[in-house]
Amino acid sequence: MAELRYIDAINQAHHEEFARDERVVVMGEDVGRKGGVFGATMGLFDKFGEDRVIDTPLAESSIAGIAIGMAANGLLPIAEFQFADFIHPAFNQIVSEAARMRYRSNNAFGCPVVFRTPYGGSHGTALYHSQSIETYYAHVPGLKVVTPSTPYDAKGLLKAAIRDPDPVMYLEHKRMYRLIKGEVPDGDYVVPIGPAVVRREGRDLSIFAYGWMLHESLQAAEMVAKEGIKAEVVDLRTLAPLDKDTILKSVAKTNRALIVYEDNRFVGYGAEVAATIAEEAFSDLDAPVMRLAGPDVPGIPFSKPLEEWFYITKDKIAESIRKLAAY
Amino acid sequence: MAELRYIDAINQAHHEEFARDERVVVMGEDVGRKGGVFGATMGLFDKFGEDRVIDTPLAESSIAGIAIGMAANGLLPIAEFQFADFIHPAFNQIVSEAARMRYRSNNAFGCPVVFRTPYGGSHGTALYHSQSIETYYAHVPGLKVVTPSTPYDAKGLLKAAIRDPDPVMYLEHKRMYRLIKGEVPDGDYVVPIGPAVVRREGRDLSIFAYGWMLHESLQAAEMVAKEGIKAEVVDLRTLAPLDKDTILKSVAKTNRALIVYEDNRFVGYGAEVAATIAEEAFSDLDAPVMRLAGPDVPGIPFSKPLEEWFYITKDKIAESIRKLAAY
Amino acid sequence: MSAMEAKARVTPARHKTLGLSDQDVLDMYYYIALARALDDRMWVLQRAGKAMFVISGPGHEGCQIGAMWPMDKKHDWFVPFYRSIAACLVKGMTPRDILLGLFARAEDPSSGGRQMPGHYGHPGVKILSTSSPVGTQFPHAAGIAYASKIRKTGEVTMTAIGEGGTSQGDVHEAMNWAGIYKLPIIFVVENNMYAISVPLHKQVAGGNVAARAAGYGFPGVATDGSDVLECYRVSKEAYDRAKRGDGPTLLEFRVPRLGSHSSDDQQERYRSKDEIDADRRRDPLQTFRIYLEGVGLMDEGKLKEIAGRVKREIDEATDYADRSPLPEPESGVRHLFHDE
Amino acid sequence: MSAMEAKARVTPARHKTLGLSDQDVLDMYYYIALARALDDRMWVLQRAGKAMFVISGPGHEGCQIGAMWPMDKKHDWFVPFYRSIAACLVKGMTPRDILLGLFARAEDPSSGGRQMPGHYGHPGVKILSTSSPVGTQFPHAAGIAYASKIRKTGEVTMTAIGEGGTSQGDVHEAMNWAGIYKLPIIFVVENNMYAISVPLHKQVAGGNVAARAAGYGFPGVATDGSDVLECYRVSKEAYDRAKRGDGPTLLEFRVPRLGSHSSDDQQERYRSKDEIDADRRRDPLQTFRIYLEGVGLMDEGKLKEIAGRVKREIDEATDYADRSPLPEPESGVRHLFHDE
Ligand SMILES: Cc1ncc(C[n+]2csc(CCOP(=O)(O)OP(=O)(O)O)c2C)c(N)n1
Ligand SMILES: Cc1ncc(C[n+]2csc(CCOP(=O)(O)OP(=O)(O)O)c2C)c(N)n1
Ligand SMILES: [Mg+2]
Ligand SMILES: [Mg+2]
Repeated sequence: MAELRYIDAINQAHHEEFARDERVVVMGEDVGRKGGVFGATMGLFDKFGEDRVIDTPLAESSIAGIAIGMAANGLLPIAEFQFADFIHPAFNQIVSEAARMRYRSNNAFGCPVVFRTPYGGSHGTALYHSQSIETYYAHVPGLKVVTPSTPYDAKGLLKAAIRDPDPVMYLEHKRMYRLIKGEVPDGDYVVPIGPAVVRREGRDLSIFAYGWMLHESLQAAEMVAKEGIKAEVVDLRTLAPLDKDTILKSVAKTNRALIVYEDNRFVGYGAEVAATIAEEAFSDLDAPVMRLAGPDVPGIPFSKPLEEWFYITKDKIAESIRKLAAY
Repeated sequence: MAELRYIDAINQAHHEEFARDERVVVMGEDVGRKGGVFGATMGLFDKFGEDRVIDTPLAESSIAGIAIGMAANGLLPIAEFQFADFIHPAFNQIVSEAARMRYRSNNAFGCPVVFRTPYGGSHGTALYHSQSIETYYAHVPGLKVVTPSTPYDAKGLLKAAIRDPDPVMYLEHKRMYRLIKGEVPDGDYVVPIGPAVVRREGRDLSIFAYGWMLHESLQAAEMVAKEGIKAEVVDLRTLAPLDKDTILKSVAKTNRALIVYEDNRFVGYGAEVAATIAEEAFSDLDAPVMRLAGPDVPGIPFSKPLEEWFYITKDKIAESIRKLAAY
Repeated sequence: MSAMEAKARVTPARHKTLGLSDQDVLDMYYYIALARALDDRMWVLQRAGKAMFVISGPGHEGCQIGAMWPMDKKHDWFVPFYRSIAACLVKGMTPRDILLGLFARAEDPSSGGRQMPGHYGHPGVKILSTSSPVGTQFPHAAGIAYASKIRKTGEVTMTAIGEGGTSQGDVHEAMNWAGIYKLPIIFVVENNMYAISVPLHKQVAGGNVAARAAGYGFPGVATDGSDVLECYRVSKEAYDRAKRGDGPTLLEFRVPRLGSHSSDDQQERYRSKDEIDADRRRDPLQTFRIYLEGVGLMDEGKLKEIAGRVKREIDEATDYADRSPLPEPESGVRHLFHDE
Repeated sequence: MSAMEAKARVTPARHKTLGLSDQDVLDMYYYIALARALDDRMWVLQRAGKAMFVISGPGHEGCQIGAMWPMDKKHDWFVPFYRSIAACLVKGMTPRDILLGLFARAEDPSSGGRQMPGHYGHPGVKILSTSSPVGTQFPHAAGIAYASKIRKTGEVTMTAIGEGGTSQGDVHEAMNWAGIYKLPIIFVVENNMYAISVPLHKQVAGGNVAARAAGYGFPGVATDGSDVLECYRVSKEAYDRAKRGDGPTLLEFRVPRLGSHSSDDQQERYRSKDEIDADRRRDPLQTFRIYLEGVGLMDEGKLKEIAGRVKREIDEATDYADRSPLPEPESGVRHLFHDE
């Protein structure tokens, strides 16, 4: 057991899975000699060679499409997209091909590919290096979507994703890479795709969050605790399929729900969580389901004042908690 | 005033706008000599010439990308995608470029492009000629999304879209093309982007729908009317920006909401409508917000029994209405 | 190649020089005849209301059979497109498999009736499942070939597309990748001069798809697709090249389009009668028959015999597929993921 | 081109043969010096914590200035990429404009501080707004050129990208379109042998970007990007060709990469010292100075004078940008749509 940074946990999962199963390969821009622009694949090139650690041309659609072909022919590819903002050229390959291969072939062919990519805003990441893309992909039947929020989960969910016989989108909020540290067992373990987890118990209201928003939410919960508000904080972890049971159980206890996401609010992922609660926990609710999310502009602007205007911070979350608790 | 089919209303809007403003061009696969695979651009090639009625190569990303460039240099392009299922290669150009041009350039450049495409299931359209794509695009800030449900609106909204200084996604549910007929004024008129419309008054519950689902919902409302249930049916028409006022007003009256959409249910567009009602009309609600939507599989399968299994029909809607009314 | 040209190209030794036995060329003819008859049957069934939709490849059969002939039917991979009916037959699919798809039956090996007809796939003979979005198959094929290369399986991968499809970004990206890694792959472009109604000069800048290969550092060859033996010859070269580890080849076959794009299209609306007639004269079923007659391998009797055999097979397959059950409605939820 | 080669290529008449006056070449040198000094300044500001991020084009200036020189600064269009700093300066942006972007000020003409530095755009001088996703600019440029053609404006459009970016599907699709319509457009590829850390042989099959043009039926020319006059010559030819209505040209400039990819990268981690040093010897700032000295247009005094002028301009621009206000937080909601 060692305390690792989030990024190191991801790197470790790669190393262990590469050693465990020679079918595993990783491909993407700069994943080879450079070890990835964030270091996720550091050390793999020297250890496992360029056949398995593949610096690709700058062409995302083919990164996805070629991974699909590799998977059809016996490999277990991890396709890294350098920034989630640049996964869009691969949208067709992921939505029309990867996610449909099994269904359309009536189970004749599968598609065990992991699509990994750093998403979300950090300082100075601006319009095109900060996007949240989970909404687009969580909507795609045939695709699983995970968003680990701790180093422990980052390692365990990456292993689960690599071993999953179906395509998994693995989303890493880049702000966590170096800031979030935690205990990570050295050896092999898996965090199953699916279950959400209660990160903080409370009884006044439930916050549902994932990625960086989980950490802001935990801090906000801490802040309002001093004011006597006991917020429960649920880490969704897997966005698709959604763990409804954990959500509904929490709402049944607290009777109030706040969904926090950094992505643009309108038709954002949190709408599904809100709609699910509204539909299935109607009689449990003492207050309207509330969403706190990114403004509906095309991305996080670069200039500091604009960036701060955009961000969902612990302060803004605390503000929402107070409002919801007072309803 | 003439009774026109939905497809003819679209065709007429093209003809009138082409005559009105020589900056208008249309581009897409087979839009020229063939007049489009559904006939939306019929007659334009002969009348307005191949410079303005452009048969493009089979390459959707460039259809969108080149339209963006044309728009930057004084044209008003209508980019047709032959089927909505094939718009995905253009996802990056639409999301990262068209929808962001104005915001990212701080208003220096605009992007007056209309992205037109037939979506949704009809008989035998199968996995790849039947997709609903509105969820992906309604989530994109900077993009307007319209889904006209009547010939009148089809013409008026297409004109509004062409004249809009910003990018508009114009979605035509292909099942309406020949089946839905209605009165369409001969001359010029515009249906503004934005407002929803109540298509049928009722006081027991509100149905929110668009596209083909509007017509199934109207029929379902007719069915249950005989049983004494008075369903109000609201045609959303514009999906982004959403007309919250009309929605909330209706819920305030009926106290019950059913959202019907053909797209896959999970993280589908209807989730936003449900979440909005749950959040902003909480005290109006006498029953949980209810969603009826397509199953979460990658598309509508071809084989008849599977196709029928997928479809949201008036019968299924009537069933949901009864359940909601009885809550 | 017209009938007259076909006659001019009859030289007794031609197929032998290429290493093909008499039986080989007779078998090749059989497959062309089979594919064409199957194709005709599908249109008849569609017009009779027994099938909703047909998309097929009349005119493309010759090049497909020539291209597929060198491939190892069990070992090598094929990533088809919707016109690949003849190629899929040679690769190992049966008329039954194809008609089960046409009728959208539960037993359809391509998709269990989930996809439109023409979306071939068959795990048993290593034909990857086809989707509709044109161009996506090229990266898949490159990925399969990359896996073959690093897993050292010795497999060759062939993929096919129309000339219209080469406009897609995916096609460029896949060829670039294949060139970088010198993959054991053959890219087949069946150029029938139209993408639905869009003529070549509005789709392919320069008008010459094969010429694109040079830009990726591998050979590109343009061949008359109605000359079956020439199609075989260039394909065999490409195959050997791939086997030797010398990398990809791009094969452009210029083929006649003998029908409308699909059962939803009427080509008379955008093609002249003259042009359609000119295409008919390049029918590989005819040009190859002329060759076989010329070298004394085919006569009236033999033709009848093959036609009879083909008809029997297709009748049998039609009956079988027609009687085969449709999928259960509830099966619609299945196979979203592996364990369901 | 190294210093020695540069010396060898000094012939008194060279720029005159190309139709360039003495003043022209001196101005060209000024722009190279200006772009380089601006670039250096940005890195200094970044290291001093005054800027968050720098991406610039040291080594690329010579080809950019050669390429942009024939263009009409007011009338023609430019669709840049993040290394196009020198090209944007020639086209009409000022050091002030660029530093307002670096400091993300409200007055930044490219984006009002919304985008990262290096995302140029300027409606006043017809430079289209740049985004980050590599390759998307190629279709935009083709669309602009198509509009010019059918509106008969006589505009020429130039766009630029790195060699890595040519792997993108969009680049293929745009070149195909431009070839089909013989558009008045110049595609510039600045080949610095790396896409961040990925070397040419893992990005560009065949290793030769210019060779791709033949596949689209228009000329492609590879040029030593450190030979400014040669860059000008091929660009002038491309420009005249576009003006005449003869269609597109693909220009590949082989340039040194004198720095890391951006301020977030350390090239020493994947490039050898020898290679980096070899690139330094191909610096266009040096090779062009050698030319000017050789033809007697440049001496110590003149160099100092230019350096002084450049420094003054950049100091002034730095001061101005530094004092310029940041955007108001509430302005973040603005300009989502036209009327807001
Ligand atoms: C991405 C995508 N866009 C559009 C279509 C609709 N479509 C199907 S086939 C076709 C034309 C294909 O032409 P070509 O590649 O030349 O093949 P051909 O049909 O002529 O054999 C088009 C436009 C599609 N299936 N996929
Ligand atoms: C679509 C997309 N994918 C990835 C990136 C990240 N990225 C930015 S620049 C770059 C390398 C570009 O290399 P090249 O085109 O050769 O230009 P150079 O930087 O060498 O001038 C990459 C991978 C991006 N900006 N856009
Ligand atoms: Mg074709
Ligand atoms: Mg480069």
